[in-house]
Amino acid sequence: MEIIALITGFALILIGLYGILSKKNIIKIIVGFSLFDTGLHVLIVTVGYIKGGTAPILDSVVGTTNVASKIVDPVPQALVLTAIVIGLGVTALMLAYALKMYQAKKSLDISDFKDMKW
Amino acid sequence: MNLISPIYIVAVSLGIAFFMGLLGNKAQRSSFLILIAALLFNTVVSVQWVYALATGLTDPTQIFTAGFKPPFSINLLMGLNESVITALINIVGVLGAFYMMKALKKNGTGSQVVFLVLFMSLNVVVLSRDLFNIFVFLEVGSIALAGLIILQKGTKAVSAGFKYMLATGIISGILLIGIIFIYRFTGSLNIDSIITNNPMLKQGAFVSAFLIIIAIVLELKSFPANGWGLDVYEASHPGIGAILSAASATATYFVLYKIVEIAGSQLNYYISLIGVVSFVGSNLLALKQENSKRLLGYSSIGQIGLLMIILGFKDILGENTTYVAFGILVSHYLAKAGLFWLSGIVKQKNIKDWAVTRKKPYFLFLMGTFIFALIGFPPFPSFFAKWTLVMDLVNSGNISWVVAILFGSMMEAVYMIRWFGYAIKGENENIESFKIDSYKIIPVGIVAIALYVAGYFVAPHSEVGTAINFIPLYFVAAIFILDFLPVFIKNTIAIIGMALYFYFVYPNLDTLRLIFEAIFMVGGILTLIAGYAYKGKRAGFYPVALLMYAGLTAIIEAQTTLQFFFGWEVMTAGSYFLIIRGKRSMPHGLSYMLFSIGGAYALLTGLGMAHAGQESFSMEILNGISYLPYWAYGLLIVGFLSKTAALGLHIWLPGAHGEAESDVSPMVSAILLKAGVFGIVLTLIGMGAANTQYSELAYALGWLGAITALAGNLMAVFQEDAKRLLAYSSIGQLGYIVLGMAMMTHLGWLGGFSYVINHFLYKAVLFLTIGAVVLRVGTHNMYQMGGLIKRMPLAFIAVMIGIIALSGVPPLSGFAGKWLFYNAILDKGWYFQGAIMFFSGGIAFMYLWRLIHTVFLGQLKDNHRNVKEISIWFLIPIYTLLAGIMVYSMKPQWVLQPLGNMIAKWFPEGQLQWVGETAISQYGHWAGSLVAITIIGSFLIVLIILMLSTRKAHKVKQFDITYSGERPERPETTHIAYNVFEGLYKAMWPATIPLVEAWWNKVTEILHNIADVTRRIYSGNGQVYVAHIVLFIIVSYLVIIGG
Amino acid sequence: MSEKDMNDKVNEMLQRSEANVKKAEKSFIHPEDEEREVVAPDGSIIKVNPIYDYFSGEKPKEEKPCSGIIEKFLNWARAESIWVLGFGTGCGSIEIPPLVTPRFDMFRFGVQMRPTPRQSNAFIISGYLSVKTLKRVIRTYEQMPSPKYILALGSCTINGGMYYDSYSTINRLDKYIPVDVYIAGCMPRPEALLAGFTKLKELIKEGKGEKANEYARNFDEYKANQKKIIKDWNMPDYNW
Amino acid sequence: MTIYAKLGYTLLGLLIVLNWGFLMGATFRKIGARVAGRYGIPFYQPWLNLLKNISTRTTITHGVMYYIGPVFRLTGGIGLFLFMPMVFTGTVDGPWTNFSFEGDLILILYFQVFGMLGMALGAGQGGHPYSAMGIARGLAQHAAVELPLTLAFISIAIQFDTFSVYKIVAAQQGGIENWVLFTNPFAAATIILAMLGAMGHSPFNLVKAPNEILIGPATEFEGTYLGFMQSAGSILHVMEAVLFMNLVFGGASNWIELIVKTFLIYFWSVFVGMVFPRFKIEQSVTWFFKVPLLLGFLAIIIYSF
Repeated sequence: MEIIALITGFALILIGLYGILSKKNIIKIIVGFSLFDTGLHVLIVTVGYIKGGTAPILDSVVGTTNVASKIVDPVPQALVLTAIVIGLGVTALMLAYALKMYQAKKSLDISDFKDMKW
Repeated sequence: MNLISPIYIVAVSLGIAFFMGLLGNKAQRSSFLILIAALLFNTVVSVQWVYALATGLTDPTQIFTAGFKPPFSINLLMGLNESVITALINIVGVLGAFYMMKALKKNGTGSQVVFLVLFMSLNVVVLSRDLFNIFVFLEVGSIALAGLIILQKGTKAVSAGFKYMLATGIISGILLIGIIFIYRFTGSLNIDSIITNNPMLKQGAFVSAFLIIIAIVLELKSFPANGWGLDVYEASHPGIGAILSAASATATYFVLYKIVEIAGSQLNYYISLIGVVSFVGSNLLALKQENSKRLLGYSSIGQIGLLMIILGFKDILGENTTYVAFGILVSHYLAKAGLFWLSGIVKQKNIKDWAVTRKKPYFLFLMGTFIFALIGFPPFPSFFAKWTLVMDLVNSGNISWVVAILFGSMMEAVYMIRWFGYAIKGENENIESFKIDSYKIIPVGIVAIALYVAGYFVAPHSEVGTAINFIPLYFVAAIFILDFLPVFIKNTIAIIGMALYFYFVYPNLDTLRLIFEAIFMVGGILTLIAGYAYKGKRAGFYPVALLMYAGLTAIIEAQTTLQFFFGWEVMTAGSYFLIIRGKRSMPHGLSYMLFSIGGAYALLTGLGMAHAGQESFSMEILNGISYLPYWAYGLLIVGFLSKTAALGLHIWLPGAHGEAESDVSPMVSAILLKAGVFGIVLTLIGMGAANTQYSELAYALGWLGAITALAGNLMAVFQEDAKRLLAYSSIGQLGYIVLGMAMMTHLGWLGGFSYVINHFLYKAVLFLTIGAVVLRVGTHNMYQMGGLIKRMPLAFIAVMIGIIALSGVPPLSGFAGKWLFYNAILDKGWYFQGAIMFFSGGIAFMYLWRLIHTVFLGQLKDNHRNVKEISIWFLIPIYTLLAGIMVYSMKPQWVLQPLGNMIAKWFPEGQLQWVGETAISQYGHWAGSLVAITIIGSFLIVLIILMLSTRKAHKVKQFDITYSGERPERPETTHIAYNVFEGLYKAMWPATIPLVEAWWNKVTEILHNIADVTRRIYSGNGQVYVAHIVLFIIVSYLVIIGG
Repeated sequence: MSEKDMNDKVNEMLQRSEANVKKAEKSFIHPEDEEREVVAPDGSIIKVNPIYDYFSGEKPKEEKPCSGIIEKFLNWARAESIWVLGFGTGCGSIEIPPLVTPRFDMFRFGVQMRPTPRQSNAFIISGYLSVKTLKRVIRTYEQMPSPKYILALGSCTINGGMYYDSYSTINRLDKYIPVDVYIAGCMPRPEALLAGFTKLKELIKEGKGEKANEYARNFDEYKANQKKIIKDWNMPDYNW
Repeated sequence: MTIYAKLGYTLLGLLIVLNWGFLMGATFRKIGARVAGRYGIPFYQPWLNLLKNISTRTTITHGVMYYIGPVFRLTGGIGLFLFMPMVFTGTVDGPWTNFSFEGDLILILYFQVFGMLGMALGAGQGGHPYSAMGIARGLAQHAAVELPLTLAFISIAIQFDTFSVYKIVAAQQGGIENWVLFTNPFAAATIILAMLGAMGHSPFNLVKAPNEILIGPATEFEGTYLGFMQSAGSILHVMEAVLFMNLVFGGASNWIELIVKTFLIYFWSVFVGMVFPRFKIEQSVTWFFKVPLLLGFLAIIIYSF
């Protein structure tokens, strides 16, 4: 399971990167970025996973002794929440930009936005 | 002392941000005040911490959040570094908000909230010790910044913002991967615990550390994966540019400083490598840049590169790291903020259009301050930082790094000074002047003043900087403040000041230094007297002239190499401003500055080599350099030769001296060039004088001097511009001096020093006189003058005596130098050099005759019929100098005997013997006074005979000449003045091809072409920029695992 | 531009050119010699009169010879050192070059050619003299240092010769400048020229070579004659 | 020797040199005439010319520099004479060493220019275009001549380890085989070629081309000025010859020897001039940069090792 998740995470990252680098359409690029982000999140969760561990909630099942080996690491889970929030923010802002860009040039082709170079 | 905890920066900022969000657009006016208040609060918090930590009132403090200790919670650290950095960021926040008042108000409360959040996040990034926390706030910051970018209207800003989002998104993704894996491998997110628990990261952990660091490096917009950053600089509001460059980059740099430790020192070298690539690369590419904000972007990236180099070398720099890094950082922070803000005021995209700045002269002062701070001139902190950096790098043997850094600095100087030149001298007639909003100018003024204050406080912090004598600089500052006064008062103050200073200084100097100090100070006073001839305010002249003299005297008084270099750079800056005051001197000022800076860098490296292996910085270390002595002495000599305009490094001189103002030309020719000679003398003494082991170096120097003399004189012959002619002549004369000094014998030095004094005397006379004539007739071109002897007989007499002295015809003083030279040459065995010198002497007659004939003799032009004698204020110094020439001519022993005694200290062998008034060398003897008396006596006898036989000579007018039965029609067609030496030109034209100029032009062209081709990687396409980022990471990784 | 404007312009140009023609007829002044204005470096205007401003123009004075034996001695030196200005004014100048050939060799008589009037003391007016050349002759003659001598060659200088009725040549040279020796013939051969030199030397040695003083004495008369015939007088009254 | 005796000898020497210069000038003209198959001037013609010139009654002046230009020129000639040891009598303090103080070669070299520069200034104030052209040519040619000449002088100075003309002459005493002509043939050859330029006869007389630029610098000078310049020219011709005689041809131990040697030296340039037509200035400059310069280099190279 762990390895599949890891591979999935990396695959998503690479697919996302591929999308960002190869697609001309800005919306597709943003989708690529979302994939990239999602891959990251998968990765984070995978890293914190401990085989056979339960959710990191201290209840009667887990008990109070030897907790660390029974539950999955809670920190990455906390982190991933933050990361998702940030990713959401970034994506939203990007989409806002995409809207502005479309309004400016009536085009969503990223190669139309080369006013500044060199 | 009760300090406000830095956590309140976060808390208050967030609170106010929410509050403002709640307010919405209802209370526009008060919301801006609240923003300023919040930013001021942040500033107060960080500044009080700076004060408390710097004075030792408190220790660095950790602030724990959520009640746990790390690694279970996020902690903030407030140490001295953090407090200073946050203070810097918050100050720029306040000033920046103030500067952007209009934009922020217009865009409503939302933009103000985002602004506040940005600065809050930057503060946290600096303070936080938790990797993930840093990531979060970096993201918050970049989202905020992306929000602010869009404040500027237009497609450019939008597309730049999108590229920025895309790039930072990818970079933070990389950062996140690194963070999560480092957590996986070390089980912690706290920087301190990672460092203490895992001193050496290996394998997976190392890769994740690499990813983290490379992500931060990319955040710093490392070359070449930085197209997105450049776009933001170009497109966004100048205020945002300033924040990006000053605050954001500073914070991110500090993050790099914090986290680089997690990889131990494994990555230091590569960070330096990336830094140097960034520094050199972006400064090189900036050469072709014409958009001012983008140019500033390039420069910012370069400066951050330099800071990365420093970071990478922190093991070598040791305890100096903080000093050097802060020196560069503070200069960059203030100057770049100032320049970005200025660009928002001037509102010109193209750097050529910045000429409009000149319409409000105080803006030139501001711009000059920022630019000179950026390229590391004194008294700004970057100067001291660069000095220490180079000293330590050379000391540790990293010469190639020094070369790369100095090359990068050189490129930066090229475009910065060129830009400044456009501002001072470019065409501005068709450009509308700009409005000044007080809310915009105040922040700029504050950072400019802060630069000076910073420099003043940084100087004593280096161990040798304490000894720098600031008194002349205070005087310069005082004169600058008094600039509104009329010329007469300022001139008097300047002269009195210099005279007093000389009076107090001269008892402390040895003979060698006294000679040069006298040339600098007495010459300075005399040339300043000529300044009385000017009317009005002559704005800006006195501060820069005195700045040059302050530098010159600092060179003489220098006890340490730092003082020497400080003086050298002050002098360079002052003389640059003096030179560029001329009407058409923009390109010449630039080339002067570039050769000067190049020379100064050679000097810096040489001084660094001298310091290598030595504790002291005293000037004594020049004696017997042990570390790479050939290179060290060679570099020193090259550095000084750039100032004496030796062949190859001379192309700046003719234009710079020729186009300068009338009383500036003698300052920069007769006086300034001697600074280079002084340096060469010091170097040669350092090389061991009579017992030198470096005779090959001296031999090469001698040949260079001889060829310079020939080339300078030959070029002078074919000039049409009187002042250029004199300028080329100066090149030739300095060639003589260099040759004399290079001989390293008693007679050679005596001849050299004799020339030093002589050249000062007659070149000052000639430049002053010709300059004064130019003021009267309004042209430099000799063929447009003529026959002026009738209108200005006193000027004619001065020029005549000047040229007779210069040509070395007995009985005037020039012959002393010639006579000594030939004896020295025979003594030394440098026969061919001697023959070349004599030939150049013969050529000198040509241009000297040309000078006096085409200006003063021949036909008076119609429009000069009523010109007056040159100003009395020019005549006073001229005739004072002439008196000097006459005394020297009549009594050469008065000058040569003390000189000989002085030189005997280093060259005891082969002295001149003096029997009464006769000098006896091994090869001949010369009785200066007797020869003079004999010649003057027979001249008078012949004159009396002539007067007796032609008592009734009829005075005729200019066209009463035999003209083959015709009459001349116009003076212009009768005056032989243009292309006079056509025959000689036909014979010698191959020697006059300006090969050196062609070579430098080619070098410039190649560099610009490289820049032009390379910068095409910035294609403008956001995807390409992402690809750059990915490739950058891959290549860096390959380099690191491979190396 | 409308037709009317065009016509106005043409008329104006015609008028201007007519005025110019009239002006030229009246004074014979070359446009180059008209008064002009130049701007001084300080912006003020300077009026330039090309005919008088550039020249001293002072009248010559009689120069008294030294007394007695000294003057005789000097006259001997002058007679034995005749430097002839190399200025061929007319057809007879073709007779001068043979004088430097081995056949005639004037050098043995102390006669030699000099390229500049400043350094010559003898002037050969070689044959017919057009009015145009007369102006140059006068100028050159006046520029020679005194004492100076004139040899007039051929009949044209005596009475106009075959050009007696020409509109463009003068008839009698000594109406315009004083002549020391006339050498008759059309053209006189080089031998005659040598004879003329010998005669001149005799005159000088006798103290009769004082024509320069005569010129100064009767300066106004000579000048009036000169000005009567030279219409485009564009030089001062005396050329130093 | 008292100062008065010295002064007397010097004045006498100057008189001899002046007259010898005039006579040489006349002989030059005479030879030119004989080459052309003419009888030529009487040998006393130069004195007559001088007399005539200084007895002109009117004189003009273009200004102060014009006035003192010839003074410079004549002082240059006289000064050169004063600083040159003329006749070698075995002692520095001899009767014919003038005020030469052993005759420093560098002083002589640089003082040559004194008259030239003064004359150039005087002629310049004359305002005549041809004067300026003549001077420009003269200065260019002077520079070109001086380069090989200096190489040769330095070679001789190296040879005898002194710049003192007196010592150089002294070292050449004792027979013709001691002359620099034989002991330092390259230097001698350089001087013999370069002195053609220094003497200023054809082919190197473009400076005062009579019919092209009306004898160049002197165009505007008349009367007494011209007389002064003629005198100066005569003295300078002799002094140039004396300089070369002292340096290359063993000096002179009495006036007869001096006159014979200077005559021969002078007439070397005269005879060359009779045969060769005039060079343009660029031709003459390049001429000196060819063979004479090469010989000059050789003259130094042999002493450089």
